[in-house]
Amino acid sequence: MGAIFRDPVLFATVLGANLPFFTMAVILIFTRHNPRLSSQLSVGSIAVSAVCAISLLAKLFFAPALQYQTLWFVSGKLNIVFGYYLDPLSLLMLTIVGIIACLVQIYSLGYMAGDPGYSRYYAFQSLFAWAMMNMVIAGSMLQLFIFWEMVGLASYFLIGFYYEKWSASQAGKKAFVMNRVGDVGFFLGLILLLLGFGNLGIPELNHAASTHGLSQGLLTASALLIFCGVIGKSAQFPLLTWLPDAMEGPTPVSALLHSATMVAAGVYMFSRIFPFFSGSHDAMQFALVIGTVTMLLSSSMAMVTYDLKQVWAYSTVSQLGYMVMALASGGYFAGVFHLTTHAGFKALLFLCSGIFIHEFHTNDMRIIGKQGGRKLKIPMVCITVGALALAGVFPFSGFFSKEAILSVLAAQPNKIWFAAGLFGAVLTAYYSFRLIFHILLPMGGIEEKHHHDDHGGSSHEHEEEHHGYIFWAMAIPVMILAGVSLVLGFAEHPLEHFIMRSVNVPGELAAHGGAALQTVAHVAAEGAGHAHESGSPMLLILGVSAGLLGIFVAWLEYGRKGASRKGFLSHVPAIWKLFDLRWFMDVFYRKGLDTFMYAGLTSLFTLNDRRIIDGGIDGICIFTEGSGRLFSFLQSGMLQFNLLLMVLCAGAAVLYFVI
Amino acid sequence: MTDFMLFLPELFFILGALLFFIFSLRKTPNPAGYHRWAVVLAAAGLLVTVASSHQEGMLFFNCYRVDLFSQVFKVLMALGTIWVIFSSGELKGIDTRQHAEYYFLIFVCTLAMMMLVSSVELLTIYVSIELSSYSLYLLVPMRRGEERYFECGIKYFMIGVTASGLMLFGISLLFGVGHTTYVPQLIKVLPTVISQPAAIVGLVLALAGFFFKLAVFPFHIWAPDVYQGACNQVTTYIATVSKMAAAAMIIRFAGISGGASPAMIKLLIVLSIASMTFGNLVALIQKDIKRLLAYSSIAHAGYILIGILTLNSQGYAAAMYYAAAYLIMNYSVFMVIMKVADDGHNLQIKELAGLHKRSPLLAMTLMLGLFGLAGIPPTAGFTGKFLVFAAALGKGYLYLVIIGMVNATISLYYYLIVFKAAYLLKPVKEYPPVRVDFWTQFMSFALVIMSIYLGVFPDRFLSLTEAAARSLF
Amino acid sequence: MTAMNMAGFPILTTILMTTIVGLLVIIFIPPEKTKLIKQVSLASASLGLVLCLWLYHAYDFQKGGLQFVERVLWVKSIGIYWFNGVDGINLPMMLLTSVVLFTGVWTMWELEHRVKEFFALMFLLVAGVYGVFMSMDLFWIFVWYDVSLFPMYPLIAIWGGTRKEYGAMKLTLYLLAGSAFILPAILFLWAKGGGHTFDLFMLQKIGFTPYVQNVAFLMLYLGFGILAAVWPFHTWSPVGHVAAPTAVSMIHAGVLMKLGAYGVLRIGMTLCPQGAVYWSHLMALLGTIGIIYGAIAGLGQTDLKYVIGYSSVSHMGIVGLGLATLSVNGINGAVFQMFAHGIMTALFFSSVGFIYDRTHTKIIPELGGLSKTMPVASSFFIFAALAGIGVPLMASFWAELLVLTAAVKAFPVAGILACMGMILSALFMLRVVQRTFYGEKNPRWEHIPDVSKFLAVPRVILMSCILFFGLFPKVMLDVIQSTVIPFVTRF
Amino acid sequence: MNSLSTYLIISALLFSLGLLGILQRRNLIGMLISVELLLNAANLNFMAYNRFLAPDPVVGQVITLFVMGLAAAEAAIGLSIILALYRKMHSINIEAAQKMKG
Amino acid sequence: METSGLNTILQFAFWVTVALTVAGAAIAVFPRNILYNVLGLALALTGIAGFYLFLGSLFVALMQLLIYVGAICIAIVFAIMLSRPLHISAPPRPPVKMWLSILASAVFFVGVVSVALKTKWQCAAGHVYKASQWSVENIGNALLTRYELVFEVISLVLLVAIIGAVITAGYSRRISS
Repeated sequence: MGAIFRDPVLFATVLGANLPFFTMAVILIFTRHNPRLSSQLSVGSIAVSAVCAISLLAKLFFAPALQYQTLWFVSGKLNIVFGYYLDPLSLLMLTIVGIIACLVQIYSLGYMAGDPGYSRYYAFQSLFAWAMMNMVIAGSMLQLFIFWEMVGLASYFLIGFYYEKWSASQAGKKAFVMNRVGDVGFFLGLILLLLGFGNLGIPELNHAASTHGLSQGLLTASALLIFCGVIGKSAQFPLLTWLPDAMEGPTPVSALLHSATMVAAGVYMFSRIFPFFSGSHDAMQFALVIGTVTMLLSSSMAMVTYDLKQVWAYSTVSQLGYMVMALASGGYFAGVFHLTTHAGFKALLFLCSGIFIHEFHTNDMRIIGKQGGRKLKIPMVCITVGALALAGVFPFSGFFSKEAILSVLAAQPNKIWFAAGLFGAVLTAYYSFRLIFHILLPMGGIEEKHHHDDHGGSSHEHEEEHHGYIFWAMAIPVMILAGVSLVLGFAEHPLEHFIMRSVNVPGELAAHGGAALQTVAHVAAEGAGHAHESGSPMLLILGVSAGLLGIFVAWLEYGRKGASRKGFLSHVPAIWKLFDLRWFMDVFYRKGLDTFMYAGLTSLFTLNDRRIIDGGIDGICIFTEGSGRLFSFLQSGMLQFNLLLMVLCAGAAVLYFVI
Repeated sequence: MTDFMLFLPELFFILGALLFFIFSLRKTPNPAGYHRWAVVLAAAGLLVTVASSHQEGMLFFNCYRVDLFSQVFKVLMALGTIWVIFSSGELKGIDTRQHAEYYFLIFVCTLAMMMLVSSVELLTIYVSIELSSYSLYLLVPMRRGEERYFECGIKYFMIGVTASGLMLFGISLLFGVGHTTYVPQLIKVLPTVISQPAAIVGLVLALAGFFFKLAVFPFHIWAPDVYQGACNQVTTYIATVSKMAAAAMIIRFAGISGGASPAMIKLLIVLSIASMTFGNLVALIQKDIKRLLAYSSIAHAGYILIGILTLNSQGYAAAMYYAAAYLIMNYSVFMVIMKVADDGHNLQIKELAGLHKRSPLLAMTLMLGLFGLAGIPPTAGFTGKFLVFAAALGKGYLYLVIIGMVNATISLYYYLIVFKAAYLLKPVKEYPPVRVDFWTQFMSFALVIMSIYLGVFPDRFLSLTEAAARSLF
Repeated sequence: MTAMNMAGFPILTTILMTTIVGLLVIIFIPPEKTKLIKQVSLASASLGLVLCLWLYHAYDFQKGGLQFVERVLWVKSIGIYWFNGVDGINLPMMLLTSVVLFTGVWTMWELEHRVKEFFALMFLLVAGVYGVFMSMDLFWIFVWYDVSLFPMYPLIAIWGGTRKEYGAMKLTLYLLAGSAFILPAILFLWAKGGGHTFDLFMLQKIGFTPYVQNVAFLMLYLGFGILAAVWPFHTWSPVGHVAAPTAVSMIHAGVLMKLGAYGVLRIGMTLCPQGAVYWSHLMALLGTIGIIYGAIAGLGQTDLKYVIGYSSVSHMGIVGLGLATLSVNGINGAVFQMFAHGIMTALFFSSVGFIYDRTHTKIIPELGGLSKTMPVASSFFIFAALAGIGVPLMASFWAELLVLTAAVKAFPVAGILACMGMILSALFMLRVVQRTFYGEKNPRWEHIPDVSKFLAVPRVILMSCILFFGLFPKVMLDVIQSTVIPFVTRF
Repeated sequence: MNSLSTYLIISALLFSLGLLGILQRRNLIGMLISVELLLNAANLNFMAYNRFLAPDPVVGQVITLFVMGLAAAEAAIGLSIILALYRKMHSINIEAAQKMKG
Repeated sequence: METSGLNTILQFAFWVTVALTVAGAAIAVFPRNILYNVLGLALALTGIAGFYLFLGSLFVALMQLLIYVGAICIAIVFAIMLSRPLHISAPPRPPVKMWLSILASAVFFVGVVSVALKTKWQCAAGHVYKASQWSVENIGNALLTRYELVFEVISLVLLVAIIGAVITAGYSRRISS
């Protein structure tokens, strides 16, 4: 215990990571009935966490990776170690998480004001922040898994926050269960590693994989299994459908979950043990395929929906696919960088959408547009900034990270991945600007009917005042994020330096981490190097033009005067339907679950229990009692019959002994 | 003088019998007075029996052996007798004019059984068993008022005399093959001639009489009707005291073969399994509680046989333990029945409804008794079963023990039904409250404590029965 | 290890006596004084809890082995000993028992119907449970085992719910049918061990032949397996739990079911290690089937208690699988899972019991939206559900981790299938939570009060237990392990 | 005539006839008569063993005598029970006594 | 002594006794008229008394006649007269019961006969057939020594039987007197 207070770094880590947990406990137990206090507590604690994270980043920016660990328990030959691993990646991620969570909580002060579950909301937010931060700095895969699950749990509560709504609770359940499916794979992978390798420490794993301390078979198998976790958490194909449904949660929750935290956790985990993954070529190849498929599929879905949040949800999935593609093709930094920038602009997009939704009480982009969405200047500007970043337009942050990814992809021997990446970029730009144009240039102009008109005088003013507080609580985080999106891209090189720096760092972890990071550096440098050498300008042009092409198509269809405001896909209803219904994946799952599980196994097993097992037992009982009735026939009351029985038995006994 | 002392318990019971014979000659009956006398006499008889329980010696030209084995059973029988007599305060089932004869016959029967357990000569054994049987033949049809149950008297008689005919025939074969009527000599002779059919058949047929007493399948057929048809007190007597004598005699007789005949053991195993299974299965469908207990007694005869058929002292000790436990728990149940049905009618199970409210103490006694019969620890019934099964497994009869345990599970069902009636069911009509006097309360507590004490602290009594079993040889 | 240690204070007997004395005192209190009866019950339960906590604290896991031994010759001729002691396997079980008893008594504070008999029977039951856990003599283990089973009948049949008499009879007969195999097996081992001792450790020194071990182990496994709800002997669990009253369900599912697994471990695996090896595939198979089957069958249930009953089947399957691995981790996990599941399921039943007391229904479609009217009660249930899913940092997660790790190693296919159970359990727990607590507020339950502070205490205690051992599994695993490591060397 | 087995066979025959009577006579007194045959068969056995095998010829005779006495007592009891049954049921047939069953 | 002639006569008498006894037993069992049965029983008992004579015990034979034929048969006749069973019409015998009883008896008969034939009967070491040992005196001796207890008990048996018979038959002494 004493060590925590002696070591400021450790103290900051422990405090920052765990303060939200205590906040949650305090809120749930004590301040449940005082929403104001609850929210203040929560925001305060997450702010402290964010500060801790930033200061850690600052303090350790040039320091070697740090590892704290303690033996949590021993069972047999199994040593379960808990600890923190502070290296550039985790510090970066910790900072991102801290900041985004903090911003979202501030935003929620406005967005959630007046909600009956205000305290509960903040309790879960704190829980989520706690789980996420601990996951990020986890020192071992098992610890990572534990908090990974906790993240899932917190997201379950947050997604299903409006539990009176059936669809919300359904979405929460779906998210949790689908995550679980992936997690089981993850879990099995961990067990496999535990049995085959005996240690789940992250540096050790990375080291062992790169120095061939692990057999190839075990490596591939466990890597594939662990990748299942990524599939689940980061909503990769085929487990991607929970994410759009998860939009049932409050918008800030979506922002939090789908920008930097929960869904990014999968990608984070991928990059966390990237050297380990890169030890297995097959696993990487598999991940690449999955990432590509996911990206294309979800982009296609985003093209047809009119729901604001759905668009961003699909977009998140597709961007995650991008990141997985990047990582899977060796672009360690590209993936992490895109994760970083994406965290910024996706949070921005969601939060802006949240303002629209809060204002217009609808998710439909067409209605928002008609009702004058563009009149809300700040969010309108910001959302455009976000969309530009998403589309990869210079100088927004998305441009840089997307370029990095494309260059990595281009370095792949098979150019199909690069083509897919480009195509994805086109689609991304298309659907994001489809949305922007819908709001900015609605069909038939704005209907001049303000929804506040029917409110009375004084209450109106009061509302305005209140509105102001609420509005600014939401607007300030948005503006901050917009600013970040603008400038973050230019931090590429320092960041790259930071992330890839550790190669030459001597230190206590050099033995473990050094080699691992060398590999990272090697692989990444190889990828990037190829890209830069092979045709940097060419790539640049291609990337930018892809984005612009998408925007142009969107403008043609939605933006220009007299545009039909119908997507080109509406000409092919079958495909529209296909996209709209998420490639029938949900239908497939639902049907499968209904027919195979509920109608099939469950009723079969229930029937088996009732009829065969219970029936058998009851049958035994009935048989026993029946044989009682049968035997009572021997006691028929007829004296001579009884005597006959007696004499026959005696006679038989006599005969038995004689013969 | 010492001879006289050895015979003291029997003499005491003869005295009691004579006293009631004199009472029976009086013109005006005095049931309450008879009861008081009977209780005092039986209590004194118990004391005398206990006092002479450690005596040993031979009487009547070696026809009569007083040893620990016989004395333990005599104490048990005296105990059972005082209990039955204690419960005879309201002897509504028997005409008041016949109370003196009732006590007379009870005393004679106990006397006969005491003589039975001490007899070591075939004719003495036969005469004793006939004397006790005749007393019971007469006690059973004494019941007043229930015409429909009268037939049980003739059934009991007919089956009894047939069984005794078989027994006599068996004894004659034993006499023929062993040339002697002394049991100790037979024990020496028989193992040498056990390969002769006459020896083993004689033994089996001779056992028939005792099987009849103990209600072992297939000589059980009287039990349900007699239990149901006799008046409650007589049923209690048959169910408790007479079983002790039968168990004792089977132990004594089964040992004669000296374990030299595997076929005989097989036969005993078959009979034991048949008794347990038949008794338990048919008991499942009973409504009349006494009839149910009759079937349960058939099953318990099977359990006792398990101990006996090991043919070693451990098994005999276990069987004795079981018999004693059976006495206690069976009497617990019957005492409750007699109290609840104090007008002497036949209790149906459903009439026990709400007993836990009408008399919590009796309900608890009933519960403990039923648990004991079902073999639920920590009652004596459980420990008895455990010991019996242990003895059987000591001989390697695993399947027999499994069958026994399955049977115990089956039996649990009907005991639970009785228990359910007492504790769960709401009475369909208003039953009169149960009057519980001080002595009944005392007896309830005593029974509960005895049952649990024997179950939890079996060591002392077990070593006693072991010593008794060793004294057999 | 089995040295005479009568000089010390007989703490174990004292723990046992807290229940028996409580029982006797209750018997002599007039039935009208319900308040006094409850107070006496709570006092004696808390005394037991305190003593068990002390015991847990005082147990020296560095030294390991059997401690606090009390050993007196009880019956000379066949070698029965009053032989009690605790080691790492039964110590957590003792603690579990005391916690569940304490919370169970507290939970039943509002009982008004035949209070005296209820608490008397409950203490009888718990006396049996304590006895089984602390005894190291086969005779006493069996005696206490039966003592603990029997009171279930009146407890369910008098105070139960749905189809109580049927459920009570079925459960009692079913469970006691199990003892029809246990007793012969015990006696069989006794007889094969020379017939002069029931002392577990003296018998352990006798090397039984493989045949004896195989036969005896199978019988013990079948007999105890019924109580542990091993598939296909699990159907009493849902039916019985549906019928039972709250505290009884708590104790039954929380503690009594563990007796089954404990018996297999304590008697079967101790005395018949080779038998355990011989039948380990069967155990693994049935355990895995139990995990999957319980979860899937639980999906279709409409009665809250049915659901929990099936979840118990699933969770006890994990215990069975853990035992089947015959490895340190597997058995560690199994024992830990027994503890964790005990606490968790007690919390489950206490929440369901509360809901049932207030709404008089436990049919899921009739409920719904309860979170609105009774948030605290709902959160208890949801917490338990999460523990049941195996969310990390709750006690059962560690247990599952250990068991599955061992299982994947020992029986890869079974282990992987068992992992699938994690998905299914999440699916069915959340389904229940959703349908019961989420959704529109149901006007029918509008005026139902939430859990009072007083009644929340036992639930909070259970919750904190789950969390504490989830956060600090070392506290328990060190203890368990101290015994398990030497234990597995014989396989 | 002087062989043991002749007597034994005769006694077996008497015994079996007695059993047959017990088993199929419906008249209760008829059954009682058959019971007497059983006892006599056993007596005959005793006497035969006495004559041919036993060391002390008194034993068998005494047994036979006592069995006679017992038989008399038994007959008295049996007949009285039968008479009582007759007074209640107005029949001495076995059918009068088969209501209790199950 | 013409032993052979006497032997022949004795032989003949023996077989006549056998025939009488078996016939008597059959009459005691088969006819449906209860009076015939009693007479048959008396005949059989007399035959058995004859066997006792053949076996050398005059005393027992006399006792047989006295107690059995004299007392028991007369008691049975009285009972028959008291219960007037003659007026009761007998329903036909069910054949199944008949055959089953015959089967049971036959099984028993076969069993017992084979016991008698299969057993190697051995004489006791001290067995010598001496008429002097069969004297009434010896019997009296035995009764008062070895069978003293039984002798006492049998009186109790008879007492029980008398009291029992009286109360069971329903004639309470207190009413009749």
